[in-house]
Amino acid sequence: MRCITTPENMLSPEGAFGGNPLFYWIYGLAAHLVPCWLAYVIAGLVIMLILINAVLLGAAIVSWGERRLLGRFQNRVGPNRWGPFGALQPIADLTKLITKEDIIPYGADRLAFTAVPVIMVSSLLVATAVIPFAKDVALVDLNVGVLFILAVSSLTSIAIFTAGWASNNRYALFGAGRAVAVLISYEVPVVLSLLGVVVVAGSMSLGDIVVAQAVPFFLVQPLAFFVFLAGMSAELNRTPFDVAEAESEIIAGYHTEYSGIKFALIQAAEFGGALFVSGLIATLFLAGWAGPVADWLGWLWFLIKTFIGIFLFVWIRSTFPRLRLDQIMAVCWKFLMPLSIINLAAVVLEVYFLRDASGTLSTSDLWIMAGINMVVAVVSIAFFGRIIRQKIRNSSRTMTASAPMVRGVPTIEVG
Amino acid sequence: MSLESMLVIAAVLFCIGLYGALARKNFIAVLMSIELMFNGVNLTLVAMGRWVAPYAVQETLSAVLTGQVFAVFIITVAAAEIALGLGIVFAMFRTNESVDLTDAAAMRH
Amino acid sequence: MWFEQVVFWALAVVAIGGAVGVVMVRDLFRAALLLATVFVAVGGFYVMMNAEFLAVVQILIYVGAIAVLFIFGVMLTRDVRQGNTPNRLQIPAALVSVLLLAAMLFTAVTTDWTTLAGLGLESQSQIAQTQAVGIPDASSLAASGLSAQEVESIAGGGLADLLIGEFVLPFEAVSLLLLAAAIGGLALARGRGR
Amino acid sequence: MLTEPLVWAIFLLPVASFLLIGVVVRPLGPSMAKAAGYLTILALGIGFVLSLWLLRSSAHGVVYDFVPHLWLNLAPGASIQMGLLLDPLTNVMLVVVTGVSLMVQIYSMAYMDGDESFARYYAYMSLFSASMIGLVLASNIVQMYAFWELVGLSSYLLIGFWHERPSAAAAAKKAFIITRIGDVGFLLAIIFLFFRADEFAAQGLNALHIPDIWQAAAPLAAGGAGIVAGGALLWLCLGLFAGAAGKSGQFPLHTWLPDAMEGPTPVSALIHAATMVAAGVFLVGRFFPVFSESEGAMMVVALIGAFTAVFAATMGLAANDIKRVMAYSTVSQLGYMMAALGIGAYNAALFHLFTHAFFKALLFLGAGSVNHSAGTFNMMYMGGLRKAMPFTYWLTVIGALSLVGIFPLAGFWSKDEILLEAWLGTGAVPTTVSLLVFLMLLAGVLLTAFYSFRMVHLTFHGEFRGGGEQELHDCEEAGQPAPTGVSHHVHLGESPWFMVGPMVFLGVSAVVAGWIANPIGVKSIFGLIPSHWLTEYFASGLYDGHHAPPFSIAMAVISNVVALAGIGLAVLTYMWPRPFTNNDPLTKGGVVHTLLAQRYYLDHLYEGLIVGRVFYRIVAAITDWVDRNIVDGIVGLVGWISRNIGGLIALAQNGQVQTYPLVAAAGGVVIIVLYLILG
Repeated sequence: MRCITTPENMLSPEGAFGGNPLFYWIYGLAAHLVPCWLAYVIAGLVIMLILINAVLLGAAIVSWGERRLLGRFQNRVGPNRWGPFGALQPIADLTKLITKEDIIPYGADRLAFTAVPVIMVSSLLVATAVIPFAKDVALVDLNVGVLFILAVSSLTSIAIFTAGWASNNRYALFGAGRAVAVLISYEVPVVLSLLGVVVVAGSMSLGDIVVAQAVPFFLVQPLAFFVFLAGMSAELNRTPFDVAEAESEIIAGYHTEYSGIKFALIQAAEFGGALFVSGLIATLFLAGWAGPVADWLGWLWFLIKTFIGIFLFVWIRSTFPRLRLDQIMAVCWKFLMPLSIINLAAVVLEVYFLRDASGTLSTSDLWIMAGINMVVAVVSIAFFGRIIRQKIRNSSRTMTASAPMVRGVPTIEVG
Repeated sequence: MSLESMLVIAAVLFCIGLYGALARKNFIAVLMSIELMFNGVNLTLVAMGRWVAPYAVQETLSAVLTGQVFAVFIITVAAAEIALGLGIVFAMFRTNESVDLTDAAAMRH
Repeated sequence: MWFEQVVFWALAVVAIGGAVGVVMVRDLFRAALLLATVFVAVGGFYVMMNAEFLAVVQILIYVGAIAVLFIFGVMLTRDVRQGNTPNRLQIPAALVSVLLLAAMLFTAVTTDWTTLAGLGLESQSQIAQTQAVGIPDASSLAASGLSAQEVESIAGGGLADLLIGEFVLPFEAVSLLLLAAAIGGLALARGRGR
Repeated sequence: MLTEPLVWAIFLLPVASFLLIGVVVRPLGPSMAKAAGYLTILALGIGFVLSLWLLRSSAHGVVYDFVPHLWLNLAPGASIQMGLLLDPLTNVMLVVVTGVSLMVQIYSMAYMDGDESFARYYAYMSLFSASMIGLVLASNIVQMYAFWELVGLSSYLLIGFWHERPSAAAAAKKAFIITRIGDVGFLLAIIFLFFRADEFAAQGLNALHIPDIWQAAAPLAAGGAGIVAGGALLWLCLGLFAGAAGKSGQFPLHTWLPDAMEGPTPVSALIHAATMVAAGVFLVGRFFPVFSESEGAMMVVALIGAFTAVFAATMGLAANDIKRVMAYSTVSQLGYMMAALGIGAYNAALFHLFTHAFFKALLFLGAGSVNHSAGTFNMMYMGGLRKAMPFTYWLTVIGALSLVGIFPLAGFWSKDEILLEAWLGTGAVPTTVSLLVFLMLLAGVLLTAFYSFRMVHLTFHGEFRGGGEQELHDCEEAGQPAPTGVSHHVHLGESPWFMVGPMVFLGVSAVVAGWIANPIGVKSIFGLIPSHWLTEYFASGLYDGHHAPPFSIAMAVISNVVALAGIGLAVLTYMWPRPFTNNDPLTKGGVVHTLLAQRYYLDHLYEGLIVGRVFYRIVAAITDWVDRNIVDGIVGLVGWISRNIGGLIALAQNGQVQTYPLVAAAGGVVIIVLYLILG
């Protein structure tokens, strides 16, 4: 490996792609044929290509899986015409969307309008880069991984806003305003719940967090898991927090005016987002690639856990009715926010008292924390749940006229 | 990439921001320009921390992070500034029906 | 290094071009988007200077929060399409800015900086910066020629240690400032009598 | 054995209650006002217990010597410290201050009930108690002075408590200004000490530390430092005495005290009878080792004290306001104490201070109780209250007998001791002076007896003469404003237990307090109080302790006969054979009565002549001219200049916010360029 340089350059293999064996393998292979920098670029591109395809293909599978699952939940069949169990349905959808006319509405800001799908998909892809799919297999294992994910996913809010603004359409703008308000608000409890995870793991690197989960964190910090799940449902604009694209109210929200391939990309970003968040839940709370046997099977465990996450989301979506915007805000600030603060405080105190001299926690410590936090979670959810239930009831009594609470049909029909 | 080149970029950012802050009518544009100036300053701080030798002065390795610490503070202050600045923008818009800084001269002598 | 130079100049072009755009473009909404671009580019500079944490914070706060606030602000006020017009001070402002730029560039280029590289400390400090936000791998630190005590001080947390150690007073002051700004912003935006 | 924090707690608890009331209770509004009272009572109750404990352990021989806390080093030999000077004087004063204060606070719970500024009242009371305790505890003369002024301030606030009444506001101002005249002397004394600091430093002493000052005044022969002596010592003492005279209402600075009765009655009882006015006596007692080195100063103190004792008593004869009678009586009794200090009877003076605090507070509280039912303070409208309020009556009689000095009440023992020492002479002043003092004090006893029982008769005997209702009616007819404390609120009956309870406590004290000194000199009382206990205890704090003379039956007989004669005169005049109806028989005194009733025209002299003529006509005219022409001229010129410059500068303030940073940036460019060129 004559090309590997000293750590002085952070873009060098050791600096950024620390420990990704796949990268080294391609890099070493290419370095025999081309100059070092080119080998480096080639290796990176190949990895990226794999990743992008994995994510987009995953998004397609999710779109099919979700519709099938929803169908089962609602006692119907779901897509079943094209391919076995309708599994080729996404391809049909995509073909249809690509061949459709790509309309840009009159008076739209063409540049911004076009940029939106790109920003959305690329921010999703960039965020995916830090997720470890198996032991040491991530595109980058950043030491600020958690923060990185938050930062990159916060780009979505700008994209949504731009979509709403550039469409030159009232409904789109309303949808964008709602979506951004929800995004910004739910960012706070989500970050606070992630802080608890970071405190216990002692690192912001996703790889380290997985390693730290001798006991999966959904047991150690049930509150954080709960808040994260709820917060992420909201950030993905999924039921019960999907006012931003509630088609019974504002057509389809910020992507009302999008059609053709742009619409396809936005949908890809949404389903990819669900996939990504499920992967994140698997990594942060379900111990990621760590499994009962065989580290080299890590990718399998990871996949299983990811699909558990997706299943959870679909389950939630098919079970709960949609909330009104003010109720969503109330749930965020008056329910999830105190819960996440309680979780953080409890975790910090526990870590402070339980850690040993070198600042690490043993497995038994984690079990102790799990026990305490279970109790804390039950008590505080019961307490704040009571309060928020009263609030929502009281407010709906005064605002019944504009409260479409119940809804039977699935939200998204692709095509 | 070197200290000088980074300083040059920072200075250019700062001065573009300065021009914008001085020569734009729209309050929001002025605030944006001020953010550009902040970014120039932050770049300078980080670059100084990265290349110039506080380590030699303080003899502790963490001293190389001082520039970043200051940048963190500046980012925080910028966030606070924007929160207030936009508050003022809205207040001004409510009373003046415009956000033109040239019109906001009620405090002249 | 060649690759590094490419990235650097690309970022420089994006940053400066974006900055010029922010100031010059008439459409305020686009100006705000360009501002976000500049922020991202500056974040890229931070990455190149081994300040990953700061880069992430930059994206998180500037792009995720401040730019969004700006867009909100733009949308809630008038004249978005043609709003960004110059005032009467255009020429003196340009003059002063150019003079200041010249003076700063002159200073930056002619000063004889005492750099870490000149002191032979570059690699150590880089390790320190890179590892400052995570738990560093002690063996890799030791391999880069750092003393045990220095390894200890870095392993203690780097940036976090500084923030709530040496700089705890400004840290608290800034928290207070944020609180005050949040309340003040609320009070201002709520307006009178409501 | 108390620790230092516990001793500080005596002082800090009222401070805390003051702050709590001011910051927490008052903003909560009138519904929570009662809490203010309970807070103050709690703080003072704990303080009282701690003080008793302190006194007890000190009497059992524990010596408290805490190192003062340095606050400021002004110069070598002059450092301001915060310290505790716990000698017998302090310990006894602490018990008096906290005890009487506690009783008064409890009494006030009922007396001030329903006042809209209830919480403010207790805040002031806490402040006063804290500053009085601080004054008593102070080990440094500057520390003492600070609390001295704080006491003055809180007195001012409390006299003017009902500041919406012009007369109360005027009285508060008068009290503040007149005591301030005396305080100038005190301040000059401190400054004098400060300027002699280097001489103190040479001896390793601190010019502002009180025990060091004692040592500095003692001559070399007596083992002292001998730094101040002769004329300087005399002036130092006179300066201190001026401060004492101002606070204690000694002639000629006594005029504020009767006016101070505008404040609420409990305030009068606490501040203008038991504690603050005693601060002057305390000050002289505190510096007694200094005074005793200067015969001249002692003579001044003795003569002014004795003169005040008689002088104030004469004015008490003609006063009709019950509280004013008390006020003159207080001035008179303070004169006794001063005179006693002057002739060198240190322990007798402080003994009298101790007993006086109880019976005078009792009398004031009795006056308040009377006012509570009769609705007035004017004795001409009272009478016959004996049947309506038996407790108050008997307690007041006990207080009056104690004040007069009838065997075996508290006042008798202390007053008798003063008379005895004046008769015998202590060697501190020439015998002629002490004899003169004795005669004046004896005359004072007669007058005291007369006015005390005049007060008792007018208030409690005879027929009821209408109370506040009648007085308001009369005032209306005469077209005069009604005086303070008069109300339609007339309901003849005993006061609530919150008021009577503390009075009973004080009444018991007024009977038995004298026995604490065991003045007869029996071996011990109940095996607890040894012979001459209190006086010997006081003496133990001094370098050359003065010992009490043995009890003299002859002197006791003389003073009792004189006192009984005074009482008999009062009975003859007001009760028997003809009970008093409406006209005061004393008015037949003609010119003399007018002179007394007009308080020897001293107020007229002060206000009309000194203030009106000298200040208004001459001093004010000169300063007015200077102010108008020179000061105003300069100010006007400065204003003119800045206005015109400002006009020029204002042109730059065009309100365009961006021009300011533009100019600032241009300035920055100029600075950088200059730096690049020059540096």
